[in-house]
Amino acid sequence: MNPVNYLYLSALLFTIGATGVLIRRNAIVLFMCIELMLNACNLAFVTFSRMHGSLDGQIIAFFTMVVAAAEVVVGLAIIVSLFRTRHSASVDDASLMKL
Amino acid sequence: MENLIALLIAAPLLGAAVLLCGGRRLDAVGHWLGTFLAGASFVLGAVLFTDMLGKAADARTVTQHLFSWIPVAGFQADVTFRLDQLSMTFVLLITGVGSLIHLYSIGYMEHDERRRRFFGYLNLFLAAMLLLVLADNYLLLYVGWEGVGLASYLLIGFWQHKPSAATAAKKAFLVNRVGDMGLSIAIMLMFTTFGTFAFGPVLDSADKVGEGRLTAIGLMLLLAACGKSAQVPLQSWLGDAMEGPTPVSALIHAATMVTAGVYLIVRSGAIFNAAPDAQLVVTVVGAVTLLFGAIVGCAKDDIKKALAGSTMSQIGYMVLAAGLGPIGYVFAIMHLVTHGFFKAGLFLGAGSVMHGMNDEVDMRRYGGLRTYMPVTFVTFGLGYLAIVGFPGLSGFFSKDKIIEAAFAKGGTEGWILGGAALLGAAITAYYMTRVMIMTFFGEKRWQPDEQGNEPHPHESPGVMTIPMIVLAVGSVFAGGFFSLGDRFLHWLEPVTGHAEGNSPVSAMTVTAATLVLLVVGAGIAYVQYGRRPVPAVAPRGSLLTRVARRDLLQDDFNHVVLVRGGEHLTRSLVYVDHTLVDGVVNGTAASVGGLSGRLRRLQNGFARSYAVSMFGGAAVLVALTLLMRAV
Amino acid sequence: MSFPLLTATAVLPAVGAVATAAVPAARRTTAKWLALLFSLATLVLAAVIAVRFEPGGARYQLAESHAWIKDFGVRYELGVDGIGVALVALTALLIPFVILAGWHDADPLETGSRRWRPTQGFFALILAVEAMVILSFEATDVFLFYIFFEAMLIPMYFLIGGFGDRAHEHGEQAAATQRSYAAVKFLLYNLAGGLIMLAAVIGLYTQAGNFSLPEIAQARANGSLHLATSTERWLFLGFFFAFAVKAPLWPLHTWLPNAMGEATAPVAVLITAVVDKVGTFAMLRFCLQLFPEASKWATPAILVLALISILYGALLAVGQRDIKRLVAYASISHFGFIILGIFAMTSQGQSGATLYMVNHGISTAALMLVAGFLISRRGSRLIADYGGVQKVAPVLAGTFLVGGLATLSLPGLAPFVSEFLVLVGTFTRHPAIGIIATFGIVLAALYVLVLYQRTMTGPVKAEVAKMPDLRVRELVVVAPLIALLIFLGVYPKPVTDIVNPAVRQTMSDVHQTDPQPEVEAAK
Amino acid sequence: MTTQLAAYATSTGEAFQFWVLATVAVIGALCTVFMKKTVHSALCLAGTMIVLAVFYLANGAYFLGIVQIVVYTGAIMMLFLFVVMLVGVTAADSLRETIKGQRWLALLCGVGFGVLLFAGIANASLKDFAGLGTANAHGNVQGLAALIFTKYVFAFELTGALLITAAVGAMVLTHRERTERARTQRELAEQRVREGAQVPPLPAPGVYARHNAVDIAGLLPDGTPSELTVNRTLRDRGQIRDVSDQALSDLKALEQHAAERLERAKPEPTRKRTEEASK
Repeated sequence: MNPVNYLYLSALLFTIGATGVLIRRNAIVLFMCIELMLNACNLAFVTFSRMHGSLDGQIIAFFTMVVAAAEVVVGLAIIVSLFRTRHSASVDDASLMKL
Repeated sequence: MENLIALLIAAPLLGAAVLLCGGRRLDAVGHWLGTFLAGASFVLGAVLFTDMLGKAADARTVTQHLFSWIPVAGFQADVTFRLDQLSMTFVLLITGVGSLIHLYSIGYMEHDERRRRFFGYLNLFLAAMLLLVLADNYLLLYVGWEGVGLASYLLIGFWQHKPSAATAAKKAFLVNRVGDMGLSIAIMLMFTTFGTFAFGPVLDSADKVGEGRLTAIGLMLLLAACGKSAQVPLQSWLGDAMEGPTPVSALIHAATMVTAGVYLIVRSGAIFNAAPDAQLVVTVVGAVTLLFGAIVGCAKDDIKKALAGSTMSQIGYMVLAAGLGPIGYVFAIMHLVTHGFFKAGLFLGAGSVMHGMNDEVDMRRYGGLRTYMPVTFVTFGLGYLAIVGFPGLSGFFSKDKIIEAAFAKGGTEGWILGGAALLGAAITAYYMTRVMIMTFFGEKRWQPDEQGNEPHPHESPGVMTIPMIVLAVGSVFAGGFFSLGDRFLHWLEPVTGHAEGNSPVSAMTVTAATLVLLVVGAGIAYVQYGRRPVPAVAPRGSLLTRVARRDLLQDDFNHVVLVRGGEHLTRSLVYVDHTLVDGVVNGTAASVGGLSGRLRRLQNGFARSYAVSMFGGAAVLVALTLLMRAV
Repeated sequence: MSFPLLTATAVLPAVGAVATAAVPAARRTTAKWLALLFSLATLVLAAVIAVRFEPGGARYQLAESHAWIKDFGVRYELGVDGIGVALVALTALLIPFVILAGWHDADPLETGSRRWRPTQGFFALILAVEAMVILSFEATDVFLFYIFFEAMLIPMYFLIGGFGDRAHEHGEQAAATQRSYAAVKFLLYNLAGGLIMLAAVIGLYTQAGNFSLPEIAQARANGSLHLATSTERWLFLGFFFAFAVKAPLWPLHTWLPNAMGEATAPVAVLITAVVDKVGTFAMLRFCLQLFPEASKWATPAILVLALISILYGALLAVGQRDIKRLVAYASISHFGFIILGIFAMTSQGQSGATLYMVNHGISTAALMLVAGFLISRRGSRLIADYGGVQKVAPVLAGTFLVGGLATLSLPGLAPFVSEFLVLVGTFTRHPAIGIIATFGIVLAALYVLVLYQRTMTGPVKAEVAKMPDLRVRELVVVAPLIALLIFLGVYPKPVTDIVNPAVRQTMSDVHQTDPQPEVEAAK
Repeated sequence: MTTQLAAYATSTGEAFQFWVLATVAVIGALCTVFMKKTVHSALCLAGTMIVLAVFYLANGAYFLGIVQIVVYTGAIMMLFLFVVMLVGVTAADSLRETIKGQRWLALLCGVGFGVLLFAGIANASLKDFAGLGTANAHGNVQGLAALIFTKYVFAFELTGALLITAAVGAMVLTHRERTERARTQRELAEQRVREGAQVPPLPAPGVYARHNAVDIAGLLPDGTPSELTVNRTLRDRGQIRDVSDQALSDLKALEQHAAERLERAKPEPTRKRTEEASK
């Protein structure tokens, strides 16, 4: 098997995640979709690392994870505080930012 | 001695400044101060005159250079005064008649709370008029020219609370502005032609320039003269100008300012001499105006307006004479001076009558005043005899000369112009006799004014009658004094030049014809107004009468064509500015606003919607990257 | 190194602006006196400049030059020629009068409010405008000029939008709406012009490599900087457009009546007598010097536009019902004369135009400020609301008349000299245009006299019967302006002496000589 | 052995593993997106992540594979679950689209983007495979450590700062500052009396011991449920379980049953009628 298949898988997962972001309204699911996209990227990085024979790709994936963790922490905190005020986790309810 | 010229102007200018800025403290003495400064100017003029008489005839021109006014590259305007025989004549006329009218005004304006201001304006007028006649270049003359216009504006509108006075003042200024436009274009033409506009260089080198250019300059100067001297087609303001106090009408609108046009033409004689076409137009304008004014004068019941028509007509004589070239210049000025005397006298007389009649101006409400106002009657009567050309009096000499000169022009033109002048003389006799009879003879037709005050006609105080007497003396003797031995001719000839025309009719014939027509004109008036009672309300009259009462429809024409047209033009332009010019801009703004309103709908506030566009954008970027690599 | 006089002249009002703004809310009167003091000190400095300027000397005098943004060759370069001196002097001269005339215009409506500080702001903004205008008259670096040309819009915007007449025929709310409309219109017009100019400035930089006016002009003159014909024309148009908006030239004029109508009279004076002059000044200094060939190419079109401005502005002035808008349209007409004089390409025209800028500043200030005093008494801008003022307030009416007569260019008053020079200068090269422009003087008489007649003469209207005459403060504002109008009308030589050499050099920049008279007149 | 696993040529075993697990991963991802309940989505995502961890291992990224399981799947997903619980575990998300055209645009963009990605990968020249043999020679963790603490040390430090900031940020976001003095019990009591609020203790929830009965409203004497008896959070979430109908019908059934047993009542007429109809 050609390892390029990993890349195809990564692309597929990324696309699914992105579509999910666009379709779902629940902020938590939305976040999960973003995680999915990040993971898809990580897979690509790891695959590239293998292709190029250097560990830099894995380092990037590692950093991605850290950043994702930070993002999840902040993002979930936002969701919680949103839920407190609006009693809803739907991103469509927070649509006041318009003219 | 020539260093004193500036003082001639400075004295009344000082008076104007002090009186206008001085405030109420000067109310008590203001009129005496103004009169004193006018008189001082006259005395100074007399001193300069005697000095001038002591010099040789061709060495009498003196100039005084004060300072460089507007120096820009080739454009050099200086404040320089020039005193020659022509200017001197005017200086004496202006300051002399001016001083008398100042004196008269002390009495006439006695009850006006703004008398100080009135004298300030009068002094301002004297200064401007002196500047006009003393200037050594056309631009400085222009300053005086507009200066007298301003003074005239202020004085016509002196009783500003009367809307008619304010309107008349505005009209006078505006019509004059049209004439001023001519003067400024003439100056610009001179500058491009000669590179200067000082009298000396321009007049000396006028013969070096093509006739077309000179004709253009001449016509522009004529336009200016028409405005200032109330000649057709710019005559319409003079009748309305009678809204001003009567001394103003006497000084400005009879004796001095309105004759400035004649001065301008005579002063620019060298230009006109070399431009026969322009000269012809000048004579035509003069002839038309002298008939026009005379006809209007016949129909007016307002004593001042009748006299205004007469003024217009008499100035028409002067312009006609000035248009005749060297054969007429001297007589134009001579008639100007004698006219200054008798017309000022007539106006002062009219003022005296009004003074006694509760400011009534309608002659149909006068009548039989000769016994109540003997001095006024006598002085007015002498002025009347002078203007109609009674043999031996001023008008006889000066007007006859003009009629002779008109015939002397020669050819068909000579006959037509001479005929017009003769006809004018007859009409003059008619309308002046009419004024005389309606005012001083016949039965009393006095009526109470709006407040119900019965008029109690009385003779005016001495301060008013003395100037009238002096002017009457001038009206009687000035003509004879000037004509005996051709004194005036020899006096002015060095400046204006003189030529004898060869008239197809003899001088005696002209004089005889004039006298016959005088008798005919006066006789008709006597039959119409002396033999029959004068109706207190004007009858409807013939078509000609009605048209003449309306100033031969000039105002109606102006109103329909200029005022209405102008109103429509400005109104439509305001509309255009608002809707079109501004509309384009506002429309652009509105369309941008509309577009952003549409685009705003994309900004629906849903984060997911924004995410779609972001994602789509990312997709497009990827596609572009791929495409670029493929290419 | 000598004392940086030019910088000081601009810095002084700027410091004054900061100082005035810093005055505590309760000390309003202190702020006013402080502003007046600084403006007078600036006037003194401007007078020193005028005295130290040598008309026969170098082109740009009292020059200062420091590197500023080295990477782009932007320099802090100041210098004045005769035209600059005249306009700096005009600006410094008018500001004290503007401040004095607007003494009570920005007093807070409810007494005792401590938080808001409108008074301080008003006077600080005026001084800020002064500083920027003076700097733009002094800058010889194109970029430096551009910065201040644009920056002065900001204080002007607040002055127009923030301070209007107290009374309005449709009430306070409508007044506020119209005011903000006028302010935004002013800003948008001028920003649009400025934006196009910025493009042209950058374009010029790409061609010339630096921003220094003297260097570029010299390089253009000796041929070391050659611009393609089309490039030069585009750059010229870019510059000219901005200046034509500011000037304003028909059909870019519509912001002016709105701005002048809604602003208070002193601010209106600031707009038309000071700020707008930067536009015409810049035409003379930048358009002609930097792009002589393109200027000549565009001359016919510009002359026609100027002619339209003259007649159109005058005709619209006749049709106005609002005193301030009438003066605004009159100003449009006068700016037409100025532009006509500049592009007539004759010494008389350009000297006349420069003189016109000075004279128009003074005469409009006189007329507009008196009009402002009148409006503040009656609380209406409509001409129809007045009548017979002459009877109750003769001094006010008299000064108003003098201002009006100056506006219609009566000989003996200053504007006549400049207007006649412009007309003569135009006539010698383009007789037809000169003659048509002369109609402007008739129309000027019409709108001034109609205005005077309707407001000042006739029967006294009930609403004006109690109107007080000019107060001492107001007389102090008007009397010097009138004295100046008369002095410069009788003896304009001090100004022409300063201006003439600069005009001579500008004429040689555009390779023009005056037309010669047809015949050599006998002396 | 480790070097071989990461070598250029993939083994058949890896291929088999890939195809099976990739299928699982894709299904997991799709379920994440399309499951109605958040908890289900979270669980599916966790599955996908574990599969990815296996792929990391297969690709020679041993450290990352472990981290993926321990940190990601273990910690982050748990965090997700916590929040899901907090927000309401049973709240189902409606999949009905409310923004006009959003779904079609989203699908269009998604498909288009996917196609583009695939095309991009297919067009890329990815022929040479170096493998991680040399890079992992001294051990994967050592290799990573060597890079992190030399080449990427600044980035590493920055991520530390980022994490701290995120932690502080989360605290700030969720923390509610007390802005006024805490009121004493007396004051609270007085306020309640003054406002006319419920003064005595709230009634207890229903006592049917068939669920975690806190979400079941207690019944008033007339048999209708009283919302006051349920915790407010549950009320806000709309998670009150109304069992009143059931209770009433149960009661009715009980009574009927008792009546039948005691033969006190006649059989129900309706039932009789249906029986007749069926005949």
